[in-house]
Amino acid sequence: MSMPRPSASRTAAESIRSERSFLAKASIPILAVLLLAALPLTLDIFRLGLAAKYLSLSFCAVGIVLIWGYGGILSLGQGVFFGLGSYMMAMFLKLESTGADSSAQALSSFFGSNLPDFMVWNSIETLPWWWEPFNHAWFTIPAILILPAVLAFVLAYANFRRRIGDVYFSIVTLALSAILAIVIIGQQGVTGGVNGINDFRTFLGINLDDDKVKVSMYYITCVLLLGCVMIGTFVLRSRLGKVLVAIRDREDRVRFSGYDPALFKAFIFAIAAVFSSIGGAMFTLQVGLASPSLVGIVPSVEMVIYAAVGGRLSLVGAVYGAVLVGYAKTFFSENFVEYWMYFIGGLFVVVVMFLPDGLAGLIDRIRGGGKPGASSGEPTPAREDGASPPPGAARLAGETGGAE
Amino acid sequence: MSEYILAVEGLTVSFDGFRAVDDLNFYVEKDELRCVIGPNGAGKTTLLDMICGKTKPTGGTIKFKTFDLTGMIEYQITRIGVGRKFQNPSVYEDLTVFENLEISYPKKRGLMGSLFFRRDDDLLSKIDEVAEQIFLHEVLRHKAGKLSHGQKQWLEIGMLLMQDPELLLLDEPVAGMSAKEREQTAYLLNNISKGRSIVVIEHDMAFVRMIAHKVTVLHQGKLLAEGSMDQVQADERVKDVYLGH
Amino acid sequence: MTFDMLASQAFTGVSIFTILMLMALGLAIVFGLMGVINMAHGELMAMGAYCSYGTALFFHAYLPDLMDYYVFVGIALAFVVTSIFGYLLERGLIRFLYKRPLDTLLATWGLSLILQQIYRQFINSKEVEVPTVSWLRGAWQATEGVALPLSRLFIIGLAVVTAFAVWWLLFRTRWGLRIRAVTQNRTMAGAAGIDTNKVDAYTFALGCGLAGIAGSSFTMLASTGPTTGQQYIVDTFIVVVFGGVESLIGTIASAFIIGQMQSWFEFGMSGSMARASILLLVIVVLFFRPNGLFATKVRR
Amino acid sequence: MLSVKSLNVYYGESHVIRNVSFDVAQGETVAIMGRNGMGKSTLLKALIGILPTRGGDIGIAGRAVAGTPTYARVAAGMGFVPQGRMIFPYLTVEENILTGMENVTDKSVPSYIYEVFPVLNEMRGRRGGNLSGGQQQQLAIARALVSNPKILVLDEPTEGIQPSIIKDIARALNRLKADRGFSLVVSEQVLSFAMDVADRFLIIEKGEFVYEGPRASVDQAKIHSYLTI
Amino acid sequence: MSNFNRRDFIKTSGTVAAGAIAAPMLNIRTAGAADSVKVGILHSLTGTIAIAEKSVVDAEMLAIEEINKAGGVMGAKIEAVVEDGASDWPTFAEKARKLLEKDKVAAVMGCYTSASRKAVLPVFEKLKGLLYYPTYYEGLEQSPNIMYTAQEATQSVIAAMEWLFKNKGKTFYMIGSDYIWPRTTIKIAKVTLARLGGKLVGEGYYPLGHIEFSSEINKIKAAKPDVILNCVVGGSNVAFFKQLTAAGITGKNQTILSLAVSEEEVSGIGADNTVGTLTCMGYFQSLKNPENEKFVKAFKAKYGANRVTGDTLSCGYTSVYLWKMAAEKAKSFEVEKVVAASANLEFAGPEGKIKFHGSNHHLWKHARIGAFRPDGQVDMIYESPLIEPNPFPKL
Repeated sequence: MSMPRPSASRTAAESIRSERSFLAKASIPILAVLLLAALPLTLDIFRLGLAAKYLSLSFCAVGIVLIWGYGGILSLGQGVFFGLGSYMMAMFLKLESTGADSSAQALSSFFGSNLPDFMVWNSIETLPWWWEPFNHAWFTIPAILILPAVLAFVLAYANFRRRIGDVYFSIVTLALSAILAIVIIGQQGVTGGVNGINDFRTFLGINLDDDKVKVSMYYITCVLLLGCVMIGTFVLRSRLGKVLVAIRDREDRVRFSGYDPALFKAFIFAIAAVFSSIGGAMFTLQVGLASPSLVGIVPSVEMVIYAAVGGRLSLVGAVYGAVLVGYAKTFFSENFVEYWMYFIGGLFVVVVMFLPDGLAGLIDRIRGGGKPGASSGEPTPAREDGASPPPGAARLAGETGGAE
Repeated sequence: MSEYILAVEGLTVSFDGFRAVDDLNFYVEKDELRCVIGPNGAGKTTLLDMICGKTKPTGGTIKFKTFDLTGMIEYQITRIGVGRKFQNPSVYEDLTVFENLEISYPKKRGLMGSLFFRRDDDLLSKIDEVAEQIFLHEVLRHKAGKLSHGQKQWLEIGMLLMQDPELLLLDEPVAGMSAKEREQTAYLLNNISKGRSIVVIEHDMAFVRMIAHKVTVLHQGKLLAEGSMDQVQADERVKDVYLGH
Repeated sequence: MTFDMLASQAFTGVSIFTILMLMALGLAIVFGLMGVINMAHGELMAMGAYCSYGTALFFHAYLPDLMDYYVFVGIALAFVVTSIFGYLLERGLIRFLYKRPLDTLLATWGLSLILQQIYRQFINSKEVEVPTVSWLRGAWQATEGVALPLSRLFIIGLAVVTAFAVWWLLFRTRWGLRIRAVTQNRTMAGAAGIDTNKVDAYTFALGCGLAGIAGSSFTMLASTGPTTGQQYIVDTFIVVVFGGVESLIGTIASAFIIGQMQSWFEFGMSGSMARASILLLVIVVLFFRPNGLFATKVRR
Repeated sequence: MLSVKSLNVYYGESHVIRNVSFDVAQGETVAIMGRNGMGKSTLLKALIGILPTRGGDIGIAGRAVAGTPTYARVAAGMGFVPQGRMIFPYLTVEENILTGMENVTDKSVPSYIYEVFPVLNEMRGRRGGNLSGGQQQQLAIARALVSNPKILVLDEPTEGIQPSIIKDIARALNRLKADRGFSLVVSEQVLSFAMDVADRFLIIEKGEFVYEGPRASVDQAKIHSYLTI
Repeated sequence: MSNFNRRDFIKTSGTVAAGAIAAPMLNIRTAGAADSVKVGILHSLTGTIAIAEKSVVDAEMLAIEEINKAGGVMGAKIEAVVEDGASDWPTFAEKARKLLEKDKVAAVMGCYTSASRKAVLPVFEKLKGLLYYPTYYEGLEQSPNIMYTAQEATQSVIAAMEWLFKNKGKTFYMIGSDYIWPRTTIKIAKVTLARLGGKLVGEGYYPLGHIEFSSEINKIKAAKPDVILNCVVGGSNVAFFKQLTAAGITGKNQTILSLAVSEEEVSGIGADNTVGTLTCMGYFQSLKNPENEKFVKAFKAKYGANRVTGDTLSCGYTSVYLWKMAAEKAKSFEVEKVVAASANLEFAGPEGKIKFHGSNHHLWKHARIGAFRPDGQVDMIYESPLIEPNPFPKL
């Protein structure tokens, strides 16, 4: 064998040098400048409030990039985790404001009760035991981070361990969001039902209606969001991120490299769940309510669309996607009340048909054939159809099913 | 000879009533390079599938060293030292050759381990060593998807070598290779078989002759013949079903 | 529970079964065979319902004597209109997405929003009345205590006929053979001489047409409005997935099981909790049978 | 019957078939020999239209078919038996054969098929996926034959099939060719099989033809050198 | 106070960002001219609830058009700003904030579901807006910034229960959609039933949009109630009535009283399926009084002869007039003054003479029970005297 023998470790070491472009490296700082400086300076408090709302939803989109773009799992149940975060925060806020002086609480005081108003009119006489811990911030805040993660991990690990198919998992998550919405609406005595939980004014004694607080909340949201994007970037750049891409493309092979793919998929699913939950909590703090209309199927699908618009391989793109779709909704519905649904529906079709990699892919294309996903700083681009094969794929691929 | 590293006994699997592997006994010794041949449908690939945990047998036992593999799942089997190469080279096409090898490094394969994994000199020198063995040192930075068919085959073997398995299962490793590549592969296999056992499925009899210590012929899920290449080639039953007259 | 109750409840189960089956047959073809996650399936059902509505208006105005028979024309028209729409949809949109099945979900979701707004703007923002023909009103008094609604009997009959027709088409005709060949291996089907583009378009159109039939017949039991489709879409997917997406028989069996569950659960608990329990059970069953209840075992 | 001019095929950026031209006459059998990865399959897939071509012409019985979909080429008179058989596993043997009868007026499988391949007659109600490799190969050939092709293209018909059955297949092909008069293009690695059926040999190496010769004067040693170690 | 803060902030940040990019989000509509006054219309024009809400917008726009034709409010023409709540509660909150902060509307006519009202309530209270809420609802609320112009639960259900008990029978089966209005209404109905000494033989709740009622109908058949009290809302009513009719339960052989079915819903359900069933509302299109005849005529003239009116439409229409009268009485568009002027305000509208309560922001109303005719209209059977609103009933 006439193989040249280069000095050891030179080639190996060389081959790991980063080759990310400027845009890839700068995408997070650019986002940070936009969120932390540009928007607050140019928007009035009302529009800033809207931006905060969209940014809360973009937490879910960032999570979806992780699980869908890189993990190959399409979840139609992110609303569940968004809802968990949102409701846990709302429970805490509601308990804090119960007894306070507001027109909704007038009801409770009318009945001489110190329970949240919706419990009163549902004849609930004592606070349910699982509400009790939400009297405390030290329980609520960790719970927002941990509970959805545990639930997501257990659900996903159980299912992936059983090798449930990708499309089936999507439908399982879809069913899950339907269940949670139905249960919340059906158990209104303890959940607030279809009204959701609303009318709270303070968080740890801070008046949430105060405009300065609103601006601070906006900044907190931005910082948390940037934190999530950076955590996501860290995960994707780690060995775990590469294993994830490997799983997406060749799950079988990964098993024979000694990894447990179910564990990795469940982990990334749990991370996405935590992101969604944080988004839900920030949403409740800023919009002032928790609503079953953000738990069900429609919002869950929309969250996927945010990620698709931004580019399913780009964490940063997901933020832009969520803000863009949210803003487009507001803009079109304010200006074209009768026709805005056409714009939104059309937007989804156009993105799927002409921008399969979303905005991030568009930017890459403009820059001239850079690798997809590069704008987000992820090290590993993926094939164009980061999606799972169709249900009949095994057969479509020409497996004969015959003799070996 | 020494003890068996792999002992397959009474192994049976059936699909919809069709017995793909039928009451098979199959033993591999330490440091042995065994070739398995047989016509299509003889159950060769299915046998490897069952050893590495991809297919669950309907009956029988598979013992690797002291472990019973029948109750274990793929990644556990891999972790105790069984490596498997598939018929169609299966590498991660979106990752570079370097990353393909890196992923196969048998340390830090847990969640947190892989999340906070840092490359160290051990890893780099191991990758260098393997890359050189599999003739891919020059293309470490290339995307695996851009490699030629033969190079992908080597890369997959390299990924297994990263794991330092005690038992290597190779399914048609030289399919699609040129004569020179086959020679190189034979050299490679002879090289790496020192200190580990290898089971190779192959149709190319010339190649088999170059590497095999011992040859097993399967037919219709059953063991038809076993022995040295010459013994097997002389066997009338083997001629009947496989080699032709 | 008395015998009458038992009989009524059993009939309810059968009725729900056939409704779910009608809903799911079209999707079983579009999603199960072709792999297209068509979120606009519900809106196609609404389209079928609106066809019935239009037919009723037409008969009311021009053929009042034949009003009693408009229902057949309505169903036929629903099939024709929705399948033509499906054909155009496949040619214009879906065929570019066969390699990206999850993207079909997003695109068809957008389409469903557009269709809803079209119904709202050009037909009526409110629910419209689709009259039940006189001979389907009321119930057949099977025994003294058991009355079987005629409209439900009609839908049971329609479902059986439709299911049989689908079976016959798929397994007893040349077209069915083409469809099965293309869905098993599109490339090879082309190499065998089958015009795969045409088969794809016709298969999709067939699935959409079945949605139209379902939507049209459900006007007898439920509302027809811009958001009618949303009421159906989840159940429809659940039925197909629960049965195992590749199996038509699975879809039918799954409709039967879910129909029975719904009927008995609703009898025993509140409608909301019954629905949640059914969905939960489906998740649990999928855990134990990850590819659906009736997934065909493929030798790997 | 088949004329190919300056055909080029790319996989993404890599140029795998380089400016290939050849013709097949009426009733002639051409064997395209070469190792795996040299472009045999790619060439044949490009002929039937499974892979797109860049530049070049393909003519089937005088009709230019470059750029047309697969099924149009079948209609123009090309029958295709792919590598690995690719029968429809969930269709019965009979249904598998019927899928090939798109362009003929007959509604049932012609009787000569079952005469040539009696095993298919025995198995006509079984699912294709339950057949053995050799049986599947016969089925795939039958499926291509029923379209009454003017030119039949076989991609590695002997791959993974035991030698005894390879002989049977060669016999069947020769008989069918004599009876029905089609031309034949076979890609092969097994020289003995090619010698049994081919009138002319083409050897492909890295996407280009490097050798051509009729059976009568063929240099077996040379072919062998291209094929094996 | 908070207003000051906001302006303060905008001023500061505006200075810093002087000459900054003209962000498209700054979509400020120019303030209305001095001779006009802005009124917000906030209903769902899309989504599931649009089915019910869109025609309320029509009625409100009709009132605005009439007022403008007659010279406006204190000489100012009403300029309507229509926003779509999209059947989504957070969107309602967003749009309410937009109407108040951006458009600076003097009042908002809006919301249909309780959930949407609950979502906008904190916004209205915080920004000191004024909402006219035109839908019958469950009560249990009284905000200084909301005027409730339809019946609260006690004004219909208690009267209905008493009348049913007296005239139709003692055993009741209650069914409703599964959310707050039906749940609260049925709760009040049950308490009333207990007080009267009647018997509840069954109750059931189904998710909004549910379309399969055959199990429930089997249960009803088994329970053989004298009266079915129907609190199902929206599209489910179509399914419920069609399936009842198919099962042979009709207005002819069974007393069915609906609390959420007006003439409007009947046009979707089909008059065939409702004929003979009862409804309890504050308003029917068939009411005989000059104001109503004028209203119905104008509505049909503007929107088409085949359109029908109904309780919520009438309340939406009335709301605009109630606001106009209060503003004129207060000689101001300021919210606090308008609210103060509303107390005890009387108005003769399509539903006859009504009157604001002195303090609780609700209206004195009639409860009217009628039976559906084959043409979908209602024959009134019973009309209560004006009932005092009691949003917080002692039960």
